[in-house]
Amino acid sequence: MQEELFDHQSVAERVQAETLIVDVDGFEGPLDLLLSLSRTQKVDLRKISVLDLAVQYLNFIEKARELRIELAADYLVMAAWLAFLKSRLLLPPDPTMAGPTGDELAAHLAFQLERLQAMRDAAAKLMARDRLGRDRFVRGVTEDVTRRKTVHYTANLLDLMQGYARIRTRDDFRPFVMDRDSVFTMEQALQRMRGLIGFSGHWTDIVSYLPDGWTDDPKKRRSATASTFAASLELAKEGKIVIRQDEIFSPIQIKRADRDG
Amino acid sequence: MDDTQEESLFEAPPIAEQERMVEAILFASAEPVSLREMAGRMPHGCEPLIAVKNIQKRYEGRGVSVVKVQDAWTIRTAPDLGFLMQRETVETRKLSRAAIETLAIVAYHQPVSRAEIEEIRGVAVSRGTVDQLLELDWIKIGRRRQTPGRPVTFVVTECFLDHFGLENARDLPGLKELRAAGLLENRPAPGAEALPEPQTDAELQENLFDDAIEEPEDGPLY
Amino acid sequence: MDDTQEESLFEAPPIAEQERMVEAILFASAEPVSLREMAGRMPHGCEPLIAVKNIQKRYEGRGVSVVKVQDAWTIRTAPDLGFLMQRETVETRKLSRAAIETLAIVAYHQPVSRAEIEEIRGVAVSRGTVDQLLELDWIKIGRRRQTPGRPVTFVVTECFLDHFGLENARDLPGLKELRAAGLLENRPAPGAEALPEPQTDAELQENLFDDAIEEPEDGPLY
Repeated sequence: MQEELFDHQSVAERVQAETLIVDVDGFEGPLDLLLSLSRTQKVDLRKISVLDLAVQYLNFIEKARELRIELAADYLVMAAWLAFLKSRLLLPPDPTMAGPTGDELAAHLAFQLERLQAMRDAAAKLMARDRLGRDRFVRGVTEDVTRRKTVHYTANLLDLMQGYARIRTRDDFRPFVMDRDSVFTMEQALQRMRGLIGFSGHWTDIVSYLPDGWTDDPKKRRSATASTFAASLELAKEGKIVIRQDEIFSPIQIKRADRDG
Repeated sequence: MDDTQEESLFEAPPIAEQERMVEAILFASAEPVSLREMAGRMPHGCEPLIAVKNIQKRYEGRGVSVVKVQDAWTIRTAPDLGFLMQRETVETRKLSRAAIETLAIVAYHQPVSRAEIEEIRGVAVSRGTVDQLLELDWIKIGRRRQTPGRPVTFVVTECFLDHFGLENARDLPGLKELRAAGLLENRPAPGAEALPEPQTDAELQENLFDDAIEEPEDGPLY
Repeated sequence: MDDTQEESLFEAPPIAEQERMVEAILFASAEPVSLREMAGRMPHGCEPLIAVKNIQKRYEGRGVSVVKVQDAWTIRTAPDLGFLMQRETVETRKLSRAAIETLAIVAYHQPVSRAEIEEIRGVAVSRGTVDQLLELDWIKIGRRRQTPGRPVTFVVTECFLDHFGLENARDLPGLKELRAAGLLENRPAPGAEALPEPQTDAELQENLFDDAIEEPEDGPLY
C-alpha cells in the first residue's frame, strides 16, 4: 500500500515527504501534521480528500517508525483514529453499526483542519497589523509632575493570584478554621444520639435527629446528616439501635434496640 | 484650579477650550484615557466626548492621530511614519508559533477555555504559552464558563487592542468572514460527547464579545 | 525605507509630509530632538527647521505647544493647562506583599475574621494592612461571626470586584487553574503525599478551595 503510494509520487513530492519525516519535531501535534500533509493535495481545504489524507498520514507514521523516530502518543492516537476512519470510509456502511458515519467523521476532520488553517491565517493577519512599538508609537514624554497628591496602590489579578498561591503552597492545604463552623462532628452526633435514643421506641426517620439550627444551611445540614448517620452506625454496632431502609434513597429509620430482641 | 472649578459650576468652558484640555490630557499620557477620566480632570460641565471627536478630526492625516481603544482615547503616531522611529522601536521577545496561534484563538473565539484552545489547535497548550500572553498583558482571565468544572476562560485585553490598533474586538481582521464561514463555531465531533461544552451555538454567539451577559448562578444542590 | 531614501536623493518629500514627520518624531521622542537628529532620521533633502517652525505655528494656542529647549525641540503641555495633570500626579505603588496576601485571603475565604486571616497567613496581620485595604475600599466589614467574642469578619467590596474585573468573588481562579497557569509550584503537599493519583490530589485541593469560598452547594464534609 505504502510502496504503491510512493510510486505515484513525483520526486519533488518524495523529497517533501522526506523532509516531513525529518522535521517531525517541528510539528505542533497531529492536526498540524495533517494540515501540512493536506497541502500536498494542492486543493482547497473544503475539497480535500480525507481518505487520501488518512492514507498519507498513516504512511507518514509508518515511515517515521521505519526510521525509528520516536513519535509522541497523540500522533499514534490520531493514527489509530484515522485507520478507523479509513475503514469506515472504504467499507460499505453497516446499518447495524451505531455512531456517526465515516462521512460525518471525515467532514468533521475537514472542518477542524479548515478552522485551524483559518486561525493561522487570522494570526498572520493580526501580526502583520501596524503594531505598537514597531509601526505606531506612544507619547515619549508623559507628564510627570512632582506634586504628588495621593498614593495610588495598584494590584492586579495576577498579583492577587500569586499572593494566594504563595500562601497556599507555603502551608499546604491545611483545613481552615472556618470549616469547623459548619462541621457537626461524629463525636457531637454520638453524644446527642446517646441522649435521645432511650426515648425512641418507634421507627423514626434519622433526619429528625438532626440538631436544631443545622437543618437550614445546606452545608451544615449535610455535615449533620452525615455525622448523625455515622453515629447511628456506631450505635447499631454497639447493639443500642437498629436501622432500616426500605429501598435505595428512601428514608433511613432507626429505633432503640430492645434488649431482649 | 479651585477657581476654575468654582467658576465652572456656573458655566462650562467653551468647546474650543475643552478641546485644548483634551489635547493636553491625551498628549500627557502614554496609555489610553477614558472619557470618565477626562471628565474627572476637566472642569465640571465639560463634554469630553464632543471635544475628543473634534480633536480626532483635527488630527486626521497628520503625523499623529487620535484613536479609540474600547472606551478610551489615545494619540499614536501614524503607522506610515514608523520608519522614523527606529530609536523608539521596542524589541519584543519573539513569540512562538504556539503563542501566536493561541493569541489568535483567544481573540477570535473569546471567551475561550483552555480545553477549547486545545481542541482547535489539536495539541496541548503549554503553560509557558499562556503565561507569556498573560505577561504581555494581551490576554486575561475572563469569566468562568457555566459548564461542568466551571473552567476559566481567556479574553483579550485593552492592551492587546491598543497594540494591534483595534478599537474593539469586533474589528478583528476577517472576523465577519470567519463567522459567516462557520469557522468560529464550537462544533462538537460527531458522536462524541467528550468535550464539556454543551453550549448551543446561539448561546455561544451571544457570548462572543459580549461582556455584559449575566450568567445564571449555580443553584444550590439541596 | 531604502526606497524612500533613494528617491529622496532626487526629490525631498513635500513640506506637508515633512511636517507630519517632525510631528511624529517630536511626539514619540522621550527627549527634545535637535534639528540635526531630525535631519538624520528624515529622508535626505528634508528641511526640519522649516517643518518644525510650521508645526510650532500650527500648535499655537492649542493644548500643547512646540517649544525649543536649547538647540532641541519638544512638545509640552500648554502652561495654563498644568492643572489638568493634577490627577495624573498620583503615585502608583504596588500593594505590599502583606496587603496582597491579606486581600487574597479575604477574597478567597470571605467572610473571614482577622484571626482566621492570621491562621491562614501564619503571621500576624498588622492593623495598618487592614486599614489600608479598608481605605482603598477593597474590603469592608461584614457580619459578626456568631462565635465567642463575636469577631467582625471582612468581605470584599463592589469596588474590589470592579478593580480586578470580576463579576463576583467566585470567578476567582481556583487552585487547579493557578497551577495550570504556573502560579503554583508542583511541589506535592506534605499531607497529600499518600494520595496515589496527582489527579486526586488536585481535585482534593480544588474541593478544599471551593469549600472555602462559602459556596452554598456541595463541598466535602471533612
